[in-house]
Amino acid sequence: MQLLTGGEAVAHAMRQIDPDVVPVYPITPQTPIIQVFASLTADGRDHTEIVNVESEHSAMSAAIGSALSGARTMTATSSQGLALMSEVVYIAAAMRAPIVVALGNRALSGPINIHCDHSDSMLIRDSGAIQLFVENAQEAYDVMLLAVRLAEREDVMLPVFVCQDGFTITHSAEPVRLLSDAKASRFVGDYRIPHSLLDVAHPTSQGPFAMPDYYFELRHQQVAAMERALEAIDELGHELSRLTGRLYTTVEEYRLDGAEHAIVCMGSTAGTVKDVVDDLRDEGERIGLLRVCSYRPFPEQGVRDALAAVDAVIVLDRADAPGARGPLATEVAAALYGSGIRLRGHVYGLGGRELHPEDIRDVIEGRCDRYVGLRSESWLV
Amino acid sequence: MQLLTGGEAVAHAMRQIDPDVVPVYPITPQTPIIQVFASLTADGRDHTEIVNVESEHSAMSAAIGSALSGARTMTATSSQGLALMSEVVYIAAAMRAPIVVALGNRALSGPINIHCDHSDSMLIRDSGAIQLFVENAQEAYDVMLLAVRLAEREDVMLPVFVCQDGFTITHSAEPVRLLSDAKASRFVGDYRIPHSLLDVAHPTSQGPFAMPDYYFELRHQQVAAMERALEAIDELGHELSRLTGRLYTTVEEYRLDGAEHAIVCMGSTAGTVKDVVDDLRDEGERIGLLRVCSYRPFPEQGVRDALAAVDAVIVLDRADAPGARGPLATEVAAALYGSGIRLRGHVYGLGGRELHPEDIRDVIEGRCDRYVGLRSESWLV
Amino acid sequence: MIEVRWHARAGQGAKTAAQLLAEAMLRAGKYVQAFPEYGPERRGAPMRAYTRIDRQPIRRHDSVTHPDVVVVLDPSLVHESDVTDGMEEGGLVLVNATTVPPELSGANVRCVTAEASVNVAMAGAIAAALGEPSPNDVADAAVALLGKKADADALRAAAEEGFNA
Amino acid sequence: MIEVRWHARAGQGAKTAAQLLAEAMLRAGKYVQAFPEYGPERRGAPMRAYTRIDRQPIRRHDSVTHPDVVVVLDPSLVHESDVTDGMEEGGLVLVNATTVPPELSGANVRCVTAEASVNVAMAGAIAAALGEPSPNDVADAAVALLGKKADADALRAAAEEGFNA
Amino acid sequence: MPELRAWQELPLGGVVTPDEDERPRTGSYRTGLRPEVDMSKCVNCLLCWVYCPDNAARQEAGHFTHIELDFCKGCEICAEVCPTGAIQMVNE
Amino acid sequence: MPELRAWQELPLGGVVTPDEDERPRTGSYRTGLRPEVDMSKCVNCLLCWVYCPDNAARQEAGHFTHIELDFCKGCEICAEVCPTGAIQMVNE
Amino acid sequence: MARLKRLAENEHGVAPLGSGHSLCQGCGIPLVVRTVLDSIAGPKVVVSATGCLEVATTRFPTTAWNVPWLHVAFENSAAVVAGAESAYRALRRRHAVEGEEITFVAFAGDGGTYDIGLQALSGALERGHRFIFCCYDNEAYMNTGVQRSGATPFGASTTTSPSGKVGLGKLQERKDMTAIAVAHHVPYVAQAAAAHWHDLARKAEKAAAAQGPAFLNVLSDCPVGWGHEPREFKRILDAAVETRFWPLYEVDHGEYRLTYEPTDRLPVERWLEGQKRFAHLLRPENADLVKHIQHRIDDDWDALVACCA
Amino acid sequence: MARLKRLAENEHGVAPLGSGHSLCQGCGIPLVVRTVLDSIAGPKVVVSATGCLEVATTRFPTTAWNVPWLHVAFENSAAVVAGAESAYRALRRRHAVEGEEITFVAFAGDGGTYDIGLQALSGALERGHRFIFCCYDNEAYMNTGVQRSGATPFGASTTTSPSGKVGLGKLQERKDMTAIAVAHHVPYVAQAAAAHWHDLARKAEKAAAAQGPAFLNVLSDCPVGWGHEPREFKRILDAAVETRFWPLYEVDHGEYRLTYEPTDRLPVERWLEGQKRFAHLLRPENADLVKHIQHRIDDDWDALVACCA
Ligand SMILES: Cc1ncc(C[n+]2csc(CCOP(=O)(O)OP(=O)(O)O)c2C)c(N)n1
Ligand SMILES: Cc1ncc(C[n+]2csc(CCOP(=O)(O)OP(=O)(O)O)c2C)c(N)n1
Ligand code: SF4
Ligand code: SF4
Ligand code: SF4
Ligand code: SF4
Ligand code: SF4
Ligand code: SF4
Ligand SMILES: [Mg+2]
Ligand SMILES: [Mg+2]
Repeated sequence: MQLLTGGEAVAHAMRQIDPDVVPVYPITPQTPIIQVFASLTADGRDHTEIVNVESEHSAMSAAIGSALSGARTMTATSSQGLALMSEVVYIAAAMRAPIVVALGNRALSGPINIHCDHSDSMLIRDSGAIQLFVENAQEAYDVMLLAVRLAEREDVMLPVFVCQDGFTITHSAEPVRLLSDAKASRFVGDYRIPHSLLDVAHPTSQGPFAMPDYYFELRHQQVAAMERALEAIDELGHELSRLTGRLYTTVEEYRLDGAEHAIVCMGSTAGTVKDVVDDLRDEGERIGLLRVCSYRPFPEQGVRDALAAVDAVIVLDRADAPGARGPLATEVAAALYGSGIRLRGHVYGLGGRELHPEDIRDVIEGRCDRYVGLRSESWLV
Repeated sequence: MQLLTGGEAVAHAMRQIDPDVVPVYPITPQTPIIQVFASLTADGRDHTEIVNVESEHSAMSAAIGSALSGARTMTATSSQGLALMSEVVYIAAAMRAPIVVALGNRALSGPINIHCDHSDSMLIRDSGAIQLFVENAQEAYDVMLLAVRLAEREDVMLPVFVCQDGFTITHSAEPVRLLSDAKASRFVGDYRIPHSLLDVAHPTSQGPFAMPDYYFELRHQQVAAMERALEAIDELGHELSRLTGRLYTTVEEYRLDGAEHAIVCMGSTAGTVKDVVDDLRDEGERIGLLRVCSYRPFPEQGVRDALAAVDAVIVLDRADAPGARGPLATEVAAALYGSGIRLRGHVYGLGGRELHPEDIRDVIEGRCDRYVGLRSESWLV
Repeated sequence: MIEVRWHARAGQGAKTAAQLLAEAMLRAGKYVQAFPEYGPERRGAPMRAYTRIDRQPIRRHDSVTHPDVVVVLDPSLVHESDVTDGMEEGGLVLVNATTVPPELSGANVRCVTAEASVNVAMAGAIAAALGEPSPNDVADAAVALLGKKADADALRAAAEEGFNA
Repeated sequence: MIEVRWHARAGQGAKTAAQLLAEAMLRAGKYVQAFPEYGPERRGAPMRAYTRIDRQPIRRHDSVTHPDVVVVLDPSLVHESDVTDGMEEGGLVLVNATTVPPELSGANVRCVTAEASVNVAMAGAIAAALGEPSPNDVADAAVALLGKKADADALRAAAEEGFNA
Repeated sequence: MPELRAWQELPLGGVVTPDEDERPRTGSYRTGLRPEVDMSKCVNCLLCWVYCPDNAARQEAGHFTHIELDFCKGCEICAEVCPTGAIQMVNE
Repeated sequence: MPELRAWQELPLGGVVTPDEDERPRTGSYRTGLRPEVDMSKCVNCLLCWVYCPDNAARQEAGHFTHIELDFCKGCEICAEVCPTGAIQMVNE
Repeated sequence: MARLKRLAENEHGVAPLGSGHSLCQGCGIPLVVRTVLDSIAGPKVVVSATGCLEVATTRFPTTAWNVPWLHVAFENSAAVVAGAESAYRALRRRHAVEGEEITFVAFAGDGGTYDIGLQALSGALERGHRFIFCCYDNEAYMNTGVQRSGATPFGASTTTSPSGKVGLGKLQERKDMTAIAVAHHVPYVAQAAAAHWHDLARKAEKAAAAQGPAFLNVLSDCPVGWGHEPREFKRILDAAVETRFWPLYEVDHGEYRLTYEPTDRLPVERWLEGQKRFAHLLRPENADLVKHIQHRIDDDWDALVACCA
Repeated sequence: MARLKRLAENEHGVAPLGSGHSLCQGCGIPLVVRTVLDSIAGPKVVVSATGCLEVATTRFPTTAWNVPWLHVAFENSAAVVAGAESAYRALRRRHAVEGEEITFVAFAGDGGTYDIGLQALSGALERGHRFIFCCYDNEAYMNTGVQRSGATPFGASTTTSPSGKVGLGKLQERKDMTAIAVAHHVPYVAQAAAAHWHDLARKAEKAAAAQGPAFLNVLSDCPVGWGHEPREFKRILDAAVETRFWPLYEVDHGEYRLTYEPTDRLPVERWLEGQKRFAHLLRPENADLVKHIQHRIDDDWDALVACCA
């Protein structure tokens, strides 16, 4: 075991994956990832072409050009960077470019803030890109490897974002166990795409104009690919677990057996919630946790099955939609619609606002309104 | 009554509003709006500074600089343009810049397509900007006037997007009744903001850096403003109706009295649905329509109240989220959670795919899966 | 409701013709709707436009699939596409030509020819065929719509021409 | 679980010190977590870092609010902020100084001083105060973490210094 | 107008491969005039070929062969640039 | 550390107005050295004023007045640029 | 005509951009595409920015292209081609691709080059990718209906800079994109015109041979946006060059060279006349505007000649 | 020191950027801000791009600014200031604002100018807004931890162009932003250095007087990113100028002028030494790299002198 931050762990995963091209633009808190990776390259530890582009819009654009040219391509970003590239993220998904992106989740401006929430991930939730959230540095490493396989499966072929909480994971040093370089690269295997742009002997036109007669059908390919990704994630998770002994699946059920209450959340908060769940279980409360690991595709059935037996669900959203409810709570509501389960949604941790075990207890015991940790009430429930 | 396209109608509204500054970048199908407006300016019909910027990111950025400097500011865009400016739309909302945006809804790439769906609006649904959808050219005109008042109310102070379906409204010529210039400008009144950047005698610092100690609270101002906007829209709708005889409110209930079934949709499709509802009513079916006019803020209570008495609801989404359900269906599900009402969501019209009355009948009579008008089944429900 | 579908080539002014007819009908006290079909095609490419006319406000926002009237501004189009597609028996087809193209003679629709130099005249022709609106309304509509670009008298003359074509 | 809070000025290496202690504890067979608090502040600004040490894996991801140990790398900080904030009675405060600052003498906490030139030494000092990990683990950790930047023997010496401070 | 295909039958990501038969016959864009070539006057300068926006003026191995009317839009450019007047625009 | 305010009490859009009392006292950034001025040597060249990154070297009506230690970060630049050696860095 | 034969040869029987696209009758763009691509002997990969060229050549499920072609969006063609070129370098290094050296060419309109595409282009030039960026400059956003761009010349009427009762067309000078590219100190930069294919072909050859980024700024007419009959296009582009409005020159590793010297100084009116977008300028009351344009042309020409000396 | 008195006067008792910011000890940026803003007599409105200057001067609820100040994002400062300036013109025309003419000044780092901010800047220059765009060029993305930018000089080690076992620092030449601005043919463009406040002040005055866009490219040191003690900063910036690495010049309505001529040609080593980011270049095995840098400097200098002649 090594002491590594989430950022460092991901950089090591990238070194082992040894992508052909990494077009990237710096932004806090993603910077440690690209800096550590760059230093490894500077020491001749990999063969990657790092392209230091002039903006994130160009980072994703170059990534598309590269991935469709038959080169394994990765990038990393956060917050404003993701917002600036959002236009092209949709296009990457539609063109089926299997780009893996390390995302250090950070609050979107304004006001400008460098700390964690999930608003940046939410911005691209309709993009057709896969989004896998992780709980800690170890999982950040594991899921990077999984993401490469997932993105490149010919029945999926979509960009995959590995989402780790900015600072809380990217900058926290934790014990991490890495696979051997050999094992890791054997697991990820080689990059292959059906039509390489560089195949001059078999020229293709990529990115055509689609009129109403074909747009709907072309878009629908992604819907089908997302459906398949749902199983693919669990398959790959099990395959990887045989090497790591650690299992990653679309949802994680924690002590839901016989639970009356369940908390639903994503990312590093799940760790804190687990501690609270253990304490409450010790106190005799019948409570559990459902961690949504794959946010896109959203494991609707998985959520429904996991929560089938509980009476009440509390969803913790680390993003907000002014004029509407939290995105995760809304989707869980749609998933549980008609189930008769009581449902409550709370928004917490925007812009890096801390969530301590005491706060989680307050939420569970109904001592706060929709906004947890906000100074003075919002009067909204 | 004049024969005007939605785009022309909006351009006339802009001429009457006579904004100080209009930073804008062309994109189909928004172009007729800015071209007609530019020609009116070229003929000396208004006093506006039109700033022909070099990208939409700059259009919204310049609009923020202008609005915060005490100038009434408007712009217009569509699709990729909105995607490119999305980063700054969030910031405009957070800085409380009351910019009015005429949006010609168009499908997002890829593949590239110039026709209507609502994916562009959905991209910014968490941005804190208000989004008002209209059904036809007349309403596009009316709501532009309303939007100016709404954006600039000191208890709201948010950007307002007036969303009209690309081509279907922007390019369809329909009879439109305009208010007299005098009446229109009296209705919109003068522009006033609390702290003008140009007030050199009372210097302010705008757009500061917010750490976890304040970000949550600053963001929450928008949540509160959105809550107030909900009432403000109905108030202003009624005030305007006294001049126009036409009423615009956050939701429109059409023949829901005694309805067992209700369709929920937004935009120009509502007109086609109304015809179908009338036919079915004539055939004895007890069916009605709920049109969501204000998508942001989402009229959760309004939706709940309007549908309280129906047994089953069918939501028509003109946008899709691969790996999840349609955004509107998801939010209606959250709104009706626990009501016991049966709910079904369908996605239609992506990239300008037509929706004819027959298709709507098929949906109502359960003859299609989740994707209406898609060639061959998606096998998804 | 009367639904009209216009077949033409981009650049021949079908969009204007469709609006012109609508404008004239509006002046005749009808509710109307007029819109073209858009694509990346350029000048010379086949395109369609639509006009709807009704006694009540028009709410539907889909394209016309079952036209009562079809206007073909460029006769060469009948080779490329089935201009009568979706038409009821006995529907009216107005072709901008001197003789009915063979492709149409077979179809069981009412086929009228009218050779019109400009779209204004074509609008006049179809007004004549439909029995409304009046030549005056068409002329006024033409002036209102195109007055900026063309001289009024010429427009009125063209409208006349259409009625007599 | 032992929770440590580090008070320092940006640039004094509190982040490294926090990681160093964690690294050493990891070598001593403990589960650990180490992270700093980030802001736009620059070199010289007050900042904090944290180290968690436990026998089981550490899952919580919030900052330390009730530290068992507080380390003050820059004594001047005691004037600016309540470094003992949130501490239990009898908690351990380690100050990088020769004498206990008056601000702390009052507080009912165990206050130890250790003048350490570098953060490595400070980690040694607190290891000494906690009774674990061994000087060797601290030295190894220092070499592992800083070996690239500084000479190994110097690091080992510094670790020693801390234990004897 | 070829049959519209279902979503399952479409190439991944909408990739298109060149296909001579599928090319839209844009010759229909012509509005009255079409070029006619008097081969006897042709000196093989290839100017019509290089200037033709629609790749309708064809060459093989450096020799002008013909004008592909299926794709000629009748822009008159070839007639304009032909040095020998071998190309004339005539009514369809 | 001033009291943290509730969301209702914050200015619209987070607008900030300059406030002398609220300025963070960044003098605490100093790490050992602080400038000391011998006014008798000062020739009022204002070089320290213009070069000081922290606006700690102050002037009034074109005359150097003093160094505001509450904000001086001890960068030594003033001492470096002072032509007469009027400014010396000394241990705190 | 030797060069034309060479161009024909380089096609190896298939035109890079074939028939069946929906560009307007007489559009100037295909001439630019053919001349540039046919000047390159080896295999080529093409990237296009959104614009007339892109929307009109690949309507799914058809394509007019016979060479590998990629379109992603409007503003990012330089970034996309940089990504493809980087992939090529990485794969070559690993011997994952072999064969004849591929030339990467990006085509974008003036909007996708001077305005919304400038930043990606500038970044790619700074990083030194090996590619040719060819701007077909038709002096406005044509695909969306003739709106003004940074390349629109002073006084031109467009739908967003219309001439009217008070409007006089665009009131700003056109951005000097060629000079901006030169300021990036890349190996090769050239200004050319579509109708002058012989000059353009030479420049394309040099661009392809450059060991680094090359930029071609090619004036390409648009009968629709400029307002003239297609058959007029040669006369008009000749006028652009002969009046010195659009000098043909190149900057090869920093060395300026006029590649064509107009014989006699034609007045700018020769260029303005016969284009609807300039019609209002030729009205007597706007004579001073024309004078202004002529002055600007003369000054720029003298400055350019100075650089070439 | 007459000019310094004038600068002091123009403050009217309040420094535009006051005390209490969290910029590093000895940061070079405030000197640029003070010199530029104090050179303007009338009222001024400031726009900042995201970067060290912005994040470190306005941590809610505090601010170090005493003049109106606006920040929106990283890449758009030129667009934001253009919007504010347009609003000002519109409101003036309607007499909705009166009083002394306001000068609009945007400050951005090299990242916010050369790279991600270039497009908005280029557009604003083309449209001719009346404002000063001042780039404080510290040759890297400092706020995010010293990553390479288009302004990072050849050979400099940054966290994304690190020197290492095989890495030699940045392998591309720095983008010549001043030349790019000149290519926009705006009224006034100048290159200056923070430590040369006298020269900078003169240029800022001229920029403020220009009837249109003005661009100032000011070399501003970063002790942290360059790796030196703050007190060294004057020596280092002097070396930048004396070695001709960073010539001080202006282009006033197209007229080039060297505003300072270094007396003797110091070798580039004088500039490289004492900065950690260049340390690896001074190792014997990298002597040829230093030679390359010297050559480049000499060539650029000669080219510049030619323009000034
Ligand atoms: C981000 C974005 N903004 C706007 C558009 C709309 N748009 C597509 S092409 C185009 C104009 C292109 O102009 P130019 O680059 O000169 O090429 P041309 O049309 O003249 O061939 C515009 C504005 C877009 N596709 N994407
Ligand atoms: C769209 C976007 N991408 C990236 C960032 C992260 N970021 C903020 S400041 C900065 C570097 C600024 O560099 P420069 O402009 O040179 O200013 P300096 O930090 O040197 O003062 C970066 C990369 C951002 N805020 N927004
Ligand atoms: S008329 Fe035009 S399209 Fe037809 S062959 Fe001649 S040049 Fe080509
Ligand atoms: S231009 Fe005329 S002469 Fe030349 S090849 Fe064509 S037809 Fe023959
Ligand atoms: S630099 Fe020295 S001499 Fe000049 S004003 Fe400051 S203290 Fe006085
Ligand atoms: S030491 Fe630095 S901060 Fe302090 S007064 Fe001198 S220059 Fe200013
Ligand atoms: S609009 Fe102009 S540029 Fe576009 S295709 Fe038509 S002629 Fe060519
Ligand atoms: S990092 Fe450099 S530029 Fe940024 S504040 Fe510190 S010294 Fe100044
Ligand atoms: Mg163009
Ligand atoms: Mg910088």
